[in-house]
Amino acid sequence: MNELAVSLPGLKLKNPIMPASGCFGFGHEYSNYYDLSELGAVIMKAATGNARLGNPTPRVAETASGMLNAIGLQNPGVDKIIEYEVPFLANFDTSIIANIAGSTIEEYEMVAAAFNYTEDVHALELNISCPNVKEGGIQFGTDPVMAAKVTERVKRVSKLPVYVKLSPNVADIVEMAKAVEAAGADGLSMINTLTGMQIHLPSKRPLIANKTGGLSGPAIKPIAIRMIYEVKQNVDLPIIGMGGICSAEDVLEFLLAGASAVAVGTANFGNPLVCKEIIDELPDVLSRYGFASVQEAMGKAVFV
Amino acid sequence: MNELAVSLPGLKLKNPIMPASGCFGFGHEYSNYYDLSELGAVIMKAATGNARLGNPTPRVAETASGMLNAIGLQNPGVDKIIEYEVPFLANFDTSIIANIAGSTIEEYEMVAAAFNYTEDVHALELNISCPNVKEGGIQFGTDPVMAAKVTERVKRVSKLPVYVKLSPNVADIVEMAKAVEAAGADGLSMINTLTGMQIHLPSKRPLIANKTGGLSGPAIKPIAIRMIYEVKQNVDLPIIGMGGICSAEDVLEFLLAGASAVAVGTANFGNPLVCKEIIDELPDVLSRYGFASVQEAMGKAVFV
Amino acid sequence: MIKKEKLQIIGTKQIAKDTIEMKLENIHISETAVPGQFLHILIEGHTLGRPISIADIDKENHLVTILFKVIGSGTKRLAAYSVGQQINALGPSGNGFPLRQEAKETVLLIGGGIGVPPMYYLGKQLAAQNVNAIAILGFQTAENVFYEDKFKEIAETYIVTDDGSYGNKGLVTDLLDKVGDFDCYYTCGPLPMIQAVTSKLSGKRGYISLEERMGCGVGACLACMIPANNESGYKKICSDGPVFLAEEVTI
Amino acid sequence: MIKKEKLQIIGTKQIAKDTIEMKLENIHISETAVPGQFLHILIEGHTLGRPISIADIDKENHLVTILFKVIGSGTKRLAAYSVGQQINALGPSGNGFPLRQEAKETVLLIGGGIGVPPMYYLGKQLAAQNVNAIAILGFQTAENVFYEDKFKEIAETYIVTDDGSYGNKGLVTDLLDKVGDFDCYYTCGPLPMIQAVTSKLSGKRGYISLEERMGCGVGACLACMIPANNESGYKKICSDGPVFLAEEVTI
Ligand SMILES: Cc1cc2nc3c(=O)[nH]c(=O)nc-3n(C[C@H](O)[C@H](O)[C@H](O)COP(=O)(O)OP(=O)(O)OC[C@H]3O[C@@H](n4cnc5c(N)ncnc54)[C@H](O)[C@@H]3O)c2cc1C
Ligand SMILES: Cc1cc2nc3c(=O)[nH]c(=O)nc-3n(C[C@H](O)[C@H](O)[C@H](O)COP(=O)(O)OP(=O)(O)OC[C@H]3O[C@@H](n4cnc5c(N)ncnc54)[C@H](O)[C@@H]3O)c2cc1C
Ligand SMILES: Cc1cc2nc3c(=O)[nH]c(=O)nc-3n(C[C@H](O)[C@H](O)[C@H](O)COP(=O)(O)O)c2cc1C
Ligand SMILES: Cc1cc2nc3c(=O)[nH]c(=O)nc-3n(C[C@H](O)[C@H](O)[C@H](O)COP(=O)(O)O)c2cc1C
Ligand code: FES
Ligand code: FES
Repeated sequence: MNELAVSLPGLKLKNPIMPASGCFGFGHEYSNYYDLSELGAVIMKAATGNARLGNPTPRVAETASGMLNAIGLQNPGVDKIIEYEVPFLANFDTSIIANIAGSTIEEYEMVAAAFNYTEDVHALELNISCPNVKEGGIQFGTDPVMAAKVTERVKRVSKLPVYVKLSPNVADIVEMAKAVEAAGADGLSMINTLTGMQIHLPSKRPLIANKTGGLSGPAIKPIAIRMIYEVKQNVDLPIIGMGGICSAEDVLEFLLAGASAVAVGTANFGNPLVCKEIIDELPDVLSRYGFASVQEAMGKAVFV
Repeated sequence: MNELAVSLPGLKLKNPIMPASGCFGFGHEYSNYYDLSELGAVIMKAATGNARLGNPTPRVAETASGMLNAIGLQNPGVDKIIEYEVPFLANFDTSIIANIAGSTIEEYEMVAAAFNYTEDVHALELNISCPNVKEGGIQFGTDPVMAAKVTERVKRVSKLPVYVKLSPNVADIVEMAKAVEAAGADGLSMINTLTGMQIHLPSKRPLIANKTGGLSGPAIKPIAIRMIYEVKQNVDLPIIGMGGICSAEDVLEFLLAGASAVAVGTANFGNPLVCKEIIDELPDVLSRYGFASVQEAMGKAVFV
Repeated sequence: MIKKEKLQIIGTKQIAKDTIEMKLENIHISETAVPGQFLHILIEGHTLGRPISIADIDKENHLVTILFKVIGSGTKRLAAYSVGQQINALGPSGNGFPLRQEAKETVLLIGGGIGVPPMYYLGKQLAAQNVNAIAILGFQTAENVFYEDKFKEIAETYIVTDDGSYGNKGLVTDLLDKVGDFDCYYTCGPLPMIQAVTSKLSGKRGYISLEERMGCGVGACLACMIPANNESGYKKICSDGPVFLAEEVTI
Repeated sequence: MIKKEKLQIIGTKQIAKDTIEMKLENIHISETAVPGQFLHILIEGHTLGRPISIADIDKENHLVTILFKVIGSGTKRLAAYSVGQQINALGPSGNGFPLRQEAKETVLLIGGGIGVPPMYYLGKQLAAQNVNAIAILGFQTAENVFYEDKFKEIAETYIVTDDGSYGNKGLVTDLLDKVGDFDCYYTCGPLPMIQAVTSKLSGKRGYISLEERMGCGVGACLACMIPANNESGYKKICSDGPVFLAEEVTI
């Protein structure tokens, strides 16, 4: 077996590296830089029931070792994604994960169900960091009861394995993970962004037009590692880890903490070749620290 | 009036700059670099009922634009602090804020009450990021009911104004702020550190001996600004802002977001003169952005 | 095609207040870039790239010129690089100005502040096609003015400063009806200027170059949207632009 | 007294595998530093200072020499600085080795790896006091060895490598009872080495220099504690140390 290969529910990956949702579009642009068949998988930009135009601009701001974004789930809607985007990605020898979002449980169900009718999507990533319109804007991702509910309902309609993407904006990440595990999640994906704000001094306004945005990049890596560690000690689900990954060393740190695969987000912006470079360097880094394979490194941090 | 002066409950500050608790000891070391009378105030290292030895080493780790620390409340105990440390700081023309901590409400009460017997301490900063031993380790700082309880009990025994220092490791910071406001807090201090972890690849162990540590520094500034903004829209208490401040521009960003004064922590380590330099530069930065005084800049961000 | 390239710094000099001219050597960019395209410069220690227009190309010597104003931490760092060092950038990025003018037609180039640089390479190319060019260049004050002489070689050039400390006093729009007839205009500069120009010249064929804060710089992250009159309702400034026909986007 | 200082880089060269010797010019540090003290080097883009021992001082020319091994991002960045640039550091930091030896006494200097540098300045000072010095210097392998000739000028010098690729094969402790009598020892190196040395030499007067991850580097943050036999139960490596009497701390 390939030393980089990993198996997760529904996913046989040639390596554990995938671009994170929202940081890679649907792959067109980055396919100019390298062959997407090199990737373990691609996680697509969030899909919602109908097309969404997203937030006003500016939508991004740079922060110390990180960035804020408030794209606002702009996407052409699930039907167009299935019609135009999935077929493009299906040209490559890589797995496809659909990130799904919605403002109501019904919208999540509808989007999830739509992906039942394509053979080319291998798993769903359930983005629960969206405010629930019906419940007055409370986030699915910060309330364990609501998180469990949307997970269960999506599981019921989908034939694909469901990775629930956890929000780090909570006091107790283990409680959230346990709730979605009990609700039938096949895996976890963590972490999404932390809510942040930057004020532009000349205009005295939040730089991001939406006021707040999601903080990502190396700045949040220690929080991601801590949360994956905590969850891994308490929950049995496989974890797709993310948050600030820039290098093969970072990947190993996530594997040691308990991730089974990883996603690379913000780092693509500073280096469009980053995923490919990480894949190329990973074997060396594994062996430098005494591991023969990705499989062997998983969860191998010593916590006692 | 001095353009930098600010008034807060119990505190008449010549400027809004103070070193953050735990990042300045009791001032001895930094008094070699500049006259501590330049500072608006000094927030002392946490005081507990008895002397504590703190955590095993390593206690700090560097992260991207930040650091982790798990000092573990090492301090000589409240009585020694009052006997030896407060008199040293009282030599300077600056206000003194005592940071108080404990594992039980009774310990908090005891420490708070002890500061009633010195004239030289002007306010308490109530550090609620400590696990409550009696309630099985739940943090005072992540449960609004417990936060309110410790605030109320400390308020009852103390004759000093109490600034409650909020933990950012919560889903809803406004709920926490409202809880301690209702319990009688005179002000807020925010934010404390976010819990993080770093794994040391050669040893495969968490670099910090305590496993997790508190993340501070520029990496967390966007989270601090967002939380101060959210709290300021909903709660009337004055806020001492902190989290990643390195420059006079950063100070202005905190003032605009809603802070009335600020504390500088991690930045002291990269530059022991940072507090003094910020104080020197603040008048220029205020006027560059059109403000005649600190007072005028407070809460002036435009959020509509 | 856009690529990740290393560019060698051949020269760097301050040409106006806070304004740096940097000459970079790179084969791919110099051979393929067209006026209006930009470099997405990846600066060490910075999460996001910095978009900077291509101000001139010397194909023969494989030189790319950029002009930038030091306004924040990225441009400050960039200004501190010295000759011999290399910078990383994605480029050539975006779509440039259409150059299909008839010879003998007259075009108007309107540049404001740090929107002036792409107008220079554009003007040079148009001049090479024997197009007749008029340039109106606006700056805040005398100390910000740059490239006047270079523009004079390729176009009938008018300088405007906000405070009248150099050239005409006022805004670039004050001159629009004083420079004579033209068939088409090209403009780049601060948004309020572009808005004023397009509304004053509505009906004329015009190309505008827009700015927005960027994430990826390649069209993947959807940071740099501008509402547009197409089916999806938007265009991406980084990859559909930065140059647009004045009517196709809503500014 | 510890101050925040700028030091000008006068020379930098690789002297062994991943090991850089850097010569810095600074009046305050060169005039006041004693052996065993360190610089807390503040490197751009890094939150925390990097403690690096002072390996030599040339008072006349105001030169401070440091030797460091490139192991992570900070030392990598430091190695990339070039002659003419300045670095910021706090220093001289900590308390050095006591030099109150009688002339004609014999001292043993035991250095391991990147713990060797402070032994050099110490040995030079002791030699100047006519103290008789023996040095045992341990390295991983031949390619890591440095400063052998310089030590030979000031002390009877034994080199040990883990793999025997240079000098004696083994650990510095293997030589402790083979170098003859001495009155006192000084040691700096990896913790396991210091533990082995102090336990083998328990009873002898000895000074050890310790390492720990540091926050402030000045004694304020309590990051760098070592359990000690004093009233408070601990000492700070950055400000009470890094040099301690072997018995006063618990390692
Ligand atoms: C297509 C295009 C072409 C440009 N061409 C030039 C040019 O030729 N010369 C020149 O001086 N400037 C040009 N700009 C503006 C230039 O990108 C910004 O001045 C620069 O990014 C500021 O970076 P900074 O780190 O100094 O500022 P900061 O404010 O510290 O930057 C923080 C973040 O905001 C972004 N940002 C700040 N200002 C702008 C802006 N006006 N437009 C887009 N992003 C911004 C930065 O890229 C960075 O991500 C161009 C912008 C665009 C979009
Ligand atoms: C008093 C003292 C004197 C020293 N003298 C020398 C010397 O003369 N030459 C030399 O090469 N090294 C010396 N060291 C070790 C040196 O400080 C580290 O190798 C260096 O800090 C590594 O930095 P980095 O950024 O390359 O590594 P990274 O691992 O990236 O550093 C991350 C963080 O860990 C800290 N750190 C990592 N290793 C150590 C360590 N061994 N000790 C303390 N902190 C560490 C860094 O300072 C930084 O804060 C000394 C350490 C101490 C405490
Ligand atoms: C510009 C941008 C857009 C994003 N869009 C999405 C999205 O549509 N759905 C989602 O679940 N996460 C989204 N994310 C979060 C990332 O997938 C990832 O969880 C997060 O950025 C942390 O990883 P990183 O630090 O490597 O970027 C987005 C992040 C960025 C920076
Ligand atoms: C080494 C260290 C020790 C700290 N000790 C304390 C403490 O004793 N009590 C407390 O309330 N906060 C403590 N803090 C938190 C800081 O006071 C501050 O809230 C936090 O670091 C954010 O500010 P900064 O980013 O400017 O450091 C400590 C922080 C650091 C880095
Ligand atoms: S910057 Fe990412 S789409 Fe334009
Ligand atoms: S490093 Fe701060 S006390 Fe030693």
